[in-house]
Amino acid sequence: MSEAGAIPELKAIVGAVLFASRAPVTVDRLVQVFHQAAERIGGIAAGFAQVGREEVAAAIEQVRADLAAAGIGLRIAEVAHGYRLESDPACGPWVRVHLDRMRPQRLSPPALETLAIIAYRQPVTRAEIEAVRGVAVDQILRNLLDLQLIRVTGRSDLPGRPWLFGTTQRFLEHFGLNRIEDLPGVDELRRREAQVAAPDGCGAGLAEKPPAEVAALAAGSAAETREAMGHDAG
Amino acid sequence: MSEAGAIPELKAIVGAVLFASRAPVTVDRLVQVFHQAAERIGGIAAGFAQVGREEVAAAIEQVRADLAAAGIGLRIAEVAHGYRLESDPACGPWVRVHLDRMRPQRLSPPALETLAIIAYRQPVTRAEIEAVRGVAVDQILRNLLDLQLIRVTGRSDLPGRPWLFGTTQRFLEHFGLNRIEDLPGVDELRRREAQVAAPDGCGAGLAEKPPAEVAALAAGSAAETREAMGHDAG
Amino acid sequence: MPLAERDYQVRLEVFEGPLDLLLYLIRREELNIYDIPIERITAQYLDYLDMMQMLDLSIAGEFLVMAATLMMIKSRMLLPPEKRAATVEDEEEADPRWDLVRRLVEYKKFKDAARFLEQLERRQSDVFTRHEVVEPGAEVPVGPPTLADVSIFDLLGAFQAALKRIGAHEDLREIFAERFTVGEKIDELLERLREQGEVSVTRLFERMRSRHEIVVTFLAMLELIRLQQIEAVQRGTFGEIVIRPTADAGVSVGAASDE
Repeated sequence: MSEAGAIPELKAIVGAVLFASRAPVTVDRLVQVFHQAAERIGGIAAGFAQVGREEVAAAIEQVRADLAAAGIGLRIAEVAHGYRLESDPACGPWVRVHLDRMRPQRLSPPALETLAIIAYRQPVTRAEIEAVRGVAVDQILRNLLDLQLIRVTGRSDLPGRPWLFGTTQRFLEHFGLNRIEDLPGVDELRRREAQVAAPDGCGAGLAEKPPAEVAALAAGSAAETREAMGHDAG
Repeated sequence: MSEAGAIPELKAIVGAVLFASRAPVTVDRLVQVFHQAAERIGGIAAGFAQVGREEVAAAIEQVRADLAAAGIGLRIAEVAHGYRLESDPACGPWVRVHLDRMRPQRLSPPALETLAIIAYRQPVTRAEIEAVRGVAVDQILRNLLDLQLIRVTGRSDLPGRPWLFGTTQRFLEHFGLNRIEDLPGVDELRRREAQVAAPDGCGAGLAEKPPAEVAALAAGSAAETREAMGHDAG
Repeated sequence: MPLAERDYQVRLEVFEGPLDLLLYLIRREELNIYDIPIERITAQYLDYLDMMQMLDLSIAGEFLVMAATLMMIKSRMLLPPEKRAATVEDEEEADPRWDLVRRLVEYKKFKDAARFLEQLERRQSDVFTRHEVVEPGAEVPVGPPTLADVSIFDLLGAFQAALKRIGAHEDLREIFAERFTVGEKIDELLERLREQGEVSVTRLFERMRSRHEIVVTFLAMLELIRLQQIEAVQRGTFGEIVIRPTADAGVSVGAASDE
């Protein structure tokens, strides 16, 4: 590979930045990096002063294609409005053995439900969440805040000015979602007034009409992943 | 790339493990991972029960060659008797520009004061903080929550059950403190903050007697940046 | 019927609420959510409430509020429809169950949404990013103590079945002959799981000869779940529940988490 000092290709820079980055990186951010580097560093970096969104997007696609072709256990995923270099899930079991983390970290069902309510209804107050769940969610909210899956987004105008909660960037990363709109049935679940008009209207929930995504997940990778992890063997 | 559930190639597993690993990985460790996975997980992992040193070494060489051919800014390096996936040093300048943004921002004086009140009085309600500062702290609290320097630790028994705030692990890291008991006065916090914001600026107030923690922090973050960027940093 | 002697206080916080219990009962009895037989569901709901109180689980006040609501609906159902309609302005609101149905249906949608999140999470648990191991918060326990894939109500269902069986032929002499403590049962359970890997909950209770032993064993089981030493999993909806050691139970803390 190129020596230090040689002029790297656009594609190589994009790959290196994605690799070194803690969080998913957007196309805009990459464009900004090229411009800032040209400005601050000059020299070879000045050669990329004119790089635009299309070139960067094309470079990401190249890296994605190259990784797929190489089959070295890495891939580019679109997560949380950006791009992320991550390991192939098929290799997950071995990575887990290496990291000595046999049990995948997972949230409890009540935590997931609370998170679902926040994800669909955000910004939402604690009282609204409790109205839906029918039980106090103090402890769960605290845990979700600790895990940085939710955050306080502001305060409501309601009496007592209660805090409003919303999901975080890390929420998207944790679930491998690109945008909150990628959640199935967002429109339907978003607000209470919009639904539950009549008994027959209520029936059309997620259970009866699963979006293609849900069906695919349920049928395919989830079951296989579970098997691959030896979930039932342990 | 392969779906979860499909049997990945040896090469892919090696690549994924190198990618997810923080420290360099030895051939022996990789062999051990294959054997342990075969034993503990069984199923598809059992297919690699007989993998030996030669095969693993060959797989690493393949990953190395594939990465070199792809030119996507990544490479395999031999470090500390092991192998490490790292970014191409030629791409270092851009990686550095990108990571620059990740460096902690300096806090405003009102934010520092609010933080000091929380640090000393924790757990503390918003009303208590406002009583001390004599001014609304809504926006500041929100920012501090966003920066993960404070968190909601619970709820008070007072009327309206207001949230209680406390400092986080990141608070300690940010100020180079070992424990909350090591807290200095507000002025000292301010000096530490200056030190954090300008690591190579020979910390203004700390010049007299730099605490060991701050020195360690400065050294640590430099090392981390170097690691992320490959060899030519620093 | 509180437990006479408490050698060991089991504090399992129940994060599920009354709506979860109702949905569980509706699902188990294969009832139409829009036409709930209120008398039957109320009786079953109160049974579960009794069990939870007997086990001294820290149940929320909302459970009692819901019990009162159910009984109120039940009494209003006894009125002829014309009379009911007269008390409410809206014709649609004439069915006293309607408000409850609306809440249940809405909540069920979020439960389904949560299942989708769970699928995503499961898929993501095999995906690693480079900074995975150094992310702050990696040490944070994952949410509240979890019952893994089984709800507290599934476990209570198995417990209830065991109590019913013993109720028929409990040998009174046995009760006075044997005293068990939760601590002993915890050791016994762990020992058995070490030998057998996993144990069916039904089978576990089958060998027991007294109410006392079943209650104490159940408490031991809950405690081990809370401590994340064991987990309960269910084979299919309302399938057999088995308990097994968690994958990392007993693994020494502080072992190298990465090379």
